Amino acid sequence: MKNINITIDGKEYQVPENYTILEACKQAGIEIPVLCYHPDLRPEGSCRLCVVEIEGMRTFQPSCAYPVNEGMKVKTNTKEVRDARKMALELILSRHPQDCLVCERNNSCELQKLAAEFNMTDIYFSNELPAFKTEDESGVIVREHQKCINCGRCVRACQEVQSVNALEFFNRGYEKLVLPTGNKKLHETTCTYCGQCITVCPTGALHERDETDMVWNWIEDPNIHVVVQTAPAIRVSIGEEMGMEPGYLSTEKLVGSLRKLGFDKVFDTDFAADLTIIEEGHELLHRLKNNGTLPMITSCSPGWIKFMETFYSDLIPNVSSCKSPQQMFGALAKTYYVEKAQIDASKVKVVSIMPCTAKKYECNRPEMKDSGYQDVDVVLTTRELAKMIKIAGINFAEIKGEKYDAPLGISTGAAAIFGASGGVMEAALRTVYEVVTNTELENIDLKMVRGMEGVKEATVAVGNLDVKVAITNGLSNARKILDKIRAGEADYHFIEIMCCPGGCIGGGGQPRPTSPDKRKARMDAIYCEDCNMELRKSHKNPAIDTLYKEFLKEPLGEKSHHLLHTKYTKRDSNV
Amino acid sequence: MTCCNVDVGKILKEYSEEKGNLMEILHKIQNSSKENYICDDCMKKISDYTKLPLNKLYGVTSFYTMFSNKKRGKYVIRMCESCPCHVLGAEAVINSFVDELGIKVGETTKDGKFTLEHCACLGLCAVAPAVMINEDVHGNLKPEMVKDIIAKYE
Amino acid sequence: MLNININGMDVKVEKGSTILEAANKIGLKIPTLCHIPEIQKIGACRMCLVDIEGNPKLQASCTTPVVDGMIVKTNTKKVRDTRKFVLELILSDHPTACLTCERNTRCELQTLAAELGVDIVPFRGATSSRGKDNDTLQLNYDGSKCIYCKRCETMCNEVQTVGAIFSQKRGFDSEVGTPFNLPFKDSVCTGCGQCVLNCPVGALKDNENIDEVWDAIYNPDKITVIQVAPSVRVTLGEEFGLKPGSIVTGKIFAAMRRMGFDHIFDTDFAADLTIMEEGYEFINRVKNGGTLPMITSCSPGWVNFIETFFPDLLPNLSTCKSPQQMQGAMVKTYFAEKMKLDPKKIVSISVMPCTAKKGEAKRPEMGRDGYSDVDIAITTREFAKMIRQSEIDFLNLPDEGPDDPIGISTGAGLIFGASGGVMEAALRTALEVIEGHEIKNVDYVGVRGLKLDGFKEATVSTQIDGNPVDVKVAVASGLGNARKLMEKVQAGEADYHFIEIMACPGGCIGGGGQPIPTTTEIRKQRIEGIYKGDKDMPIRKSHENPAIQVLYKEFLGEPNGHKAHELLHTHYTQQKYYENLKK
Amino acid sequence: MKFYRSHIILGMDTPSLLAGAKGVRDTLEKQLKEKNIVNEIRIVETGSLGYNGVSMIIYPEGIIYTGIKPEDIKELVEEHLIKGRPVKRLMAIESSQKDICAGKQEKLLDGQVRIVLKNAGSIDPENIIEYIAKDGYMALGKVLNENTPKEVIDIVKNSELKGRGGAAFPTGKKWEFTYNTESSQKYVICNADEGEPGTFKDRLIMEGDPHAVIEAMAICAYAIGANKGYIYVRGEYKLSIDRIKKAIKDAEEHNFLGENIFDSDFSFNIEVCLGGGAYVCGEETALIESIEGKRGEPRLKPPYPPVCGLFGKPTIVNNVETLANIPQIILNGSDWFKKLGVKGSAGTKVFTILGDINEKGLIEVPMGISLKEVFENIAKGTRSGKKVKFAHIGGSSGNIVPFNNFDIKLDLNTLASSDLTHGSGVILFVSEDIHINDYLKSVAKFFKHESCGKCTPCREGTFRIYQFMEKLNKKEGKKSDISKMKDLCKVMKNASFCGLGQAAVNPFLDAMTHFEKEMMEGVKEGKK
Repeated sequence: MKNINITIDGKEYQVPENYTILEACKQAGIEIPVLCYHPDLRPEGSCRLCVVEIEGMRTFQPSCAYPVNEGMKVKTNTKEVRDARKMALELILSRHPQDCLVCERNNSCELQKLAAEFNMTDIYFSNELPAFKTEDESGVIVREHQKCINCGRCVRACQEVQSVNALEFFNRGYEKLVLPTGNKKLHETTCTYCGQCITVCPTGALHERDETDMVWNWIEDPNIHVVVQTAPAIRVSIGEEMGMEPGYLSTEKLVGSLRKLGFDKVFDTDFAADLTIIEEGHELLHRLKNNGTLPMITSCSPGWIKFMETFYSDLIPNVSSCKSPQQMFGALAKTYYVEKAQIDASKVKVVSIMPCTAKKYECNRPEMKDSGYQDVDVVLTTRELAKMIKIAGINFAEIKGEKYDAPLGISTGAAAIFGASGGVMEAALRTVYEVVTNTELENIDLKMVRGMEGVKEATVAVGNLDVKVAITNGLSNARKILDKIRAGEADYHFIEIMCCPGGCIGGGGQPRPTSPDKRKARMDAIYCEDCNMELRKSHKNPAIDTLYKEFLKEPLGEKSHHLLHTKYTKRDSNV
Repeated sequence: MTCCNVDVGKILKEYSEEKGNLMEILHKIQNSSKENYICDDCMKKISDYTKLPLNKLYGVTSFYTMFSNKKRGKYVIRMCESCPCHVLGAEAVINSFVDELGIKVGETTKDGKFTLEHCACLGLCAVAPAVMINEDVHGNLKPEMVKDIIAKYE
Repeated sequence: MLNININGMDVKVEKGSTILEAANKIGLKIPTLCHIPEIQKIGACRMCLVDIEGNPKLQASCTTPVVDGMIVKTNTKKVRDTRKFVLELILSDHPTACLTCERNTRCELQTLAAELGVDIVPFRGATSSRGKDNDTLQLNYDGSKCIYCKRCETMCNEVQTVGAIFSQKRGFDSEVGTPFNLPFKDSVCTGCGQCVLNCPVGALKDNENIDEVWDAIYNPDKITVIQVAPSVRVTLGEEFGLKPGSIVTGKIFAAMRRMGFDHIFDTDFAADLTIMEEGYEFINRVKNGGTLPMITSCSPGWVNFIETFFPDLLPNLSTCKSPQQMQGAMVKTYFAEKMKLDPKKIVSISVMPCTAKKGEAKRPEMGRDGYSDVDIAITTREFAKMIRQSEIDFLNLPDEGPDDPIGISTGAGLIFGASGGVMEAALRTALEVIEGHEIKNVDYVGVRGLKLDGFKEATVSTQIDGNPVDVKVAVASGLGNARKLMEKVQAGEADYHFIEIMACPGGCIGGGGQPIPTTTEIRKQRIEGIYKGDKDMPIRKSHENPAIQVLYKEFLGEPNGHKAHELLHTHYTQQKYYENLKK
Repeated sequence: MKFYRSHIILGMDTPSLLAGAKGVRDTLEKQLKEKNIVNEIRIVETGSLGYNGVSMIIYPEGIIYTGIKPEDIKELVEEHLIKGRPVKRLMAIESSQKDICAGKQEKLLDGQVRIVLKNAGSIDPENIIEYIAKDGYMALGKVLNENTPKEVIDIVKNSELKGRGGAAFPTGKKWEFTYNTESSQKYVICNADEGEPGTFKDRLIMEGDPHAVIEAMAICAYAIGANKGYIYVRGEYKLSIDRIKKAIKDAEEHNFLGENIFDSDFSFNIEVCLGGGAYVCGEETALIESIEGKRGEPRLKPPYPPVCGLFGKPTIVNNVETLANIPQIILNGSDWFKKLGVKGSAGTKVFTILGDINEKGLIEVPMGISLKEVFENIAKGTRSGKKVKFAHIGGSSGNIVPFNNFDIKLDLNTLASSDLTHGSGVILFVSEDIHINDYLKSVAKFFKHESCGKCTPCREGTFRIYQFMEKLNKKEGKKSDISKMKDLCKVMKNASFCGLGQAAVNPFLDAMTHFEKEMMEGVKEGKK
């Protein structure tokens, strides 16, 4: 990349020619304020908080979108520029509720932070609030529309990153607002509950439904046995909520905190992830041997499942019938575990800590009751768990590490990597290879399926067969592969699809704000966790062995089918 | 493919799937509707035909003032209130329409005949103040003329 | 040692500890509002309630001492619900306009509301009608934001013994205020700002001058000259997430340059100048039988205090202006002359750890020919705000230096920021001047350190004109300690030669304009930072500062000379408080 | 070809139709039939003649009649057409009678020079043959046979023609950008989304001379290498849409559009695209979004449309009036064009003059005429007889010029040096009886209604300005409101996303300069 010369506030800098002014300023140590800009999204330049003066231009330009060019002279801190930014913020604040202290985003709100940075001490304009009723009918995503500031990040995330098209701007001028399609409620649209809109929302306008109160009550109730499971991606992200560096691996602190909160048993979704590999791996082998529908597509990501049911229901036969690890865990907790621990299943509540908002939807799907009860009772996001830890006054940074309970807490490195895009694929290949060839896989790190790219392809030799695989993350990337399948242009055997950018580490329930750098750090931590594990292949997990011996008998067996597999429903894409 | 008495399928077929036709399709379908609007079912059909996601379609119809997703009267009275009309007494004319029809701007009469709307300049400034009733234009208006104009519409 | 059990964990703590201290020891955070570690334990706000087995009522952990065998639970539903309920009650009488509050994102109440997950305020209705006072030089007060934690009251009365504010009225109408509801400026308030430093919310705040500074920067007809006080360089980093005591001198100058100040200087230079003037004044008094003990005059809160409460001791006070004012005077005379600038066009700005400096700059005697030495004094917190407003990525700034010629300084100037520093710097110079030869050891450890209760004393042996003399010195910080020391002087029980007094506990590093929170622990870390900085300086004695030498040669002539007296010395007047009332 | 003794040019534009032009035409036809002179007299229906009421010109005398009612027709036919005696009482302007009778039409419209409106009002816009008879499509034939695209661009560049939509960007330069961009597909768009309150010049051009626009688009397409054009017309302009569509059909039939035009390699097609009622779509990128079937919100620039426009391809967007100049420039040469007007502002400018004046309508004058001349010589003073207070030039987003500044010359340089713009060419004269606050409220309401809502300053700012004006109108304002409004206006001008927000504040800034005292009347006593 060629460098060009640019003058910022009278000082000269050399920056790559493909930089925006914002990036150039960042390099020069000037943190220009942004609101509608988000590193994951196409710049829009509409909030005008990042405007700068460019010599020779009549009006100010948005630095987030304006490319640098040779000899450009930029001023970021003139009176006019500062006045313009402050006025823009004042105008936004004048249409924003003044109830920070009771807002979900209090102390994590970008608008609040900007108001402090701008030293906003007075809002001249009258406070004009539209009368909106908070919408939480979906049971997953809550829209507090009066807090929306029209930055449009959610719209871009929904349309461009996820291609779900459940949100759009309506009306125009000062009446402009973001609404779900056709002014319906979110659950009446194509929304997949992926929560990407939440992760990019700068204010409290979009957030998940807070279900911590219910969990506190269960914990308090001596008659209820509360079991908690934590998804693979939580341990690499929860630290961010507690003020640690992104990618801080906090598995043991997490377990310690959960015990302090008062959960009766602290288990690990990783256990169920290993189980998923056994079931899904055998399903793939079965399809390969018996001319089943190929390519087979993974089914761990509930946002992806709803997306598929809505837009690609013709591909239902391609999707693995395996439940997601969370649901496998729930079904086993209320059957296998209660049997072993001799507890009344009706008194057990299963709480999941998930990086995901769609999991809240998944656990409430009517078919997820194979244990005779609702398999998973409630799902909390990473952020909700962080809230609980803060309320409990637990000093996360200093808490002593602890280990998961047995047996549903024993897992392998193959399960740990479920949290990153490509992880399910890698875990499955580790097992399938050894089951098929009966020889040990020497190089266990299948690096060709790792990484942040939206679409990855690889061919892996398993015995005589060259297994062709594809991995996508982010639903608009999934579309690319799915359209290829529809057109008959794809000859993959196995496809992993994750709903969120980067996989679960970029999930809709993860700490905010998120960015590609943060997701990268979380992903690195995931593979570090894998490396540190003694066992790194699902079929070597002794607890899984015992499970099959004591309870399930065999992969894809009758009991497995009853408890661990599911079916899908076609949904209307034009609701 | 009829919907609210509009043969949507027929109208859609007049247009190639080529991009750039949406605005005219919307005009055509709305104009064919007796209630001067595009219903939700029509929206879905347009979405299917144009391959434009429904959310974006609603975004479009809510952006342009000429389109409506809510039922309107048989006649939509669009009253200009821009400066050239304003300085020559548009406000009195608008009030006269409001009084005569007994509805507020933005509302439809109970018999479903008239809808009153404000609008920006109609380009009829030479005969200001002016209104448009569906596709007819009326200019050089005075408040006392309103009654007769309304009477012309069945 | 006592054994107690908190949330199922056994803890050993010393006798006399509170439950709060015991819980902190095992990494449990219990929310507090009215608590000031080591200073105020009144159990008034009820945020820190805990469940003690066998006790039907929840107890305030900040006041309840540990009893052997006690079993405590800090995280039951009852505890959580009660705390949340209490917080909701506090919030019900607190304005909701966070976004335009001075303390937005740095407010303890806001943080608590977030951490406790408050989502509704069930009680809305009457709000108390407390007043406002925006009419002061130094502090502003907005009673509507007061949550009646009384931290300011304790600081003003018990720590500083100023007694400007106290609880008034009762019940729902309770408020903390001045007697007769006087404005601060008519009360005995010294402007020390310790109340601001301890306010958890935005009720007490600086009288902000940020906009005046921006206006000066943007006005093409004005020349802006800025100086930064010694202690700011070890505290400013805290506003940007660094550990207390981190030295950010170079980044401060870099930030100033990016913000658009025309000339960037260092108050440390003037601190060296102060030592020259004060040192010679001291030698004169000792040699010529002047009033002793001589008392330092750098701290404007202290000057206000002595003018108010000990007017009879004013002859003991050094006539030297504070470094801020000396710097201002040099900027508008020496520097203006050198650069051929019109002093009336210069806007002299200072970044101070201190709220009282705002008042000092506005004293009528601090200037000449219709202009002031210093036009605007802003606090460390205000300066941090300005950096944030400028969107400067402070932590990644390169290190830069101040401008010539009045930016060069020594370690002696730097240690002015900590209690005992002026004394040590003065000794470094005075003793060498007296003895006429270099003294190798420059570390006078005896006057260093944080002493919250009482004062530090030291004796240094030297020879004056061949006669051995034991120079007795005392150092006090915090006005309560100063009062004790002054009472001793008044009673004739003190035979000190030289006394250093700083208005704020720990000296300027604990000043009223410093980052919030400022606790004992944080003060200690800042002091460490100061002495580390001193140690790393190439020159550590004021009289060796080459710029000072040039200054005397080119401009001032000699220490305590005619020009110096005119520009660098001042006089004091008794302040009669509550005078307006008598009318 | 049939020979007619007389031609009656009858204005049939929208206002004329409103005034009863249809009835006049029907009566006229009846009368002609009755008098049995149908074969001698030809009625030509045309666009606006630039007068109020039903108007007609009878050739060869060139006498203009206005305010005609059906009951006048009998007299007209008998007196003028049969006896050859003009009916004085119906003639357009009495003072100019002599000139009219002498047949010097140009003199009638004082100081006017018609390029853009050359044919408007003198040909039947629905008959392509008449356009051809007036040298129509000659320019297109000329460039296709004689000039390379680069030469065409040079001609336009040398003419110094600047965009007439408001921004006044040199047209030739714009074309060159697109010409220089490599692409297999390029577009020409005619911006006929005329939304500026008070402006209807584009409508009259389209209604009166649609082929001129089509011909110009074809020339532009040839020059830049495009093969597809769009005319984006306001949805409200029913007659324009019909006429343009008819004209396109006729042009296709005559092979002025379609494949291998004039037997050359050049092919070009035009489609009409309808607006939906959004002023912001006059902004070129918003217009492009709208054609693409999206919300009409402006796009980020760069990239600019000449490089990346409609469907991501290089695109030229030109205003109707700009385009209508092109064929004449090609035929008469750039020097001829440059000589009209003054230095830096070549050619003529179409103004719509409106408000409390005697002569409303459309005028085309060379650049450089003064506002005073327009007011006194063309508009002929106020109709109400009251003193004129100010002129609002350039539409709602234009500038307010108080009466004592009427000496200002209406050319791009002078205006620009006074920080003014003639925008879309409206001049609205407002008399003393309108209170400035009342007027500004109406302006504010317009922008509040038309802001697209994309960027903060415009979305929220237009709303707040309206709020301020509403308060001032109710005399409930505060003194500080006006200074806050001034700050707000400056920020909107500096930091808005597109021209709408940047220009919307012009009238308010001007009013605060020239009429601050009057605005202060809206301040409630005692309010700071």
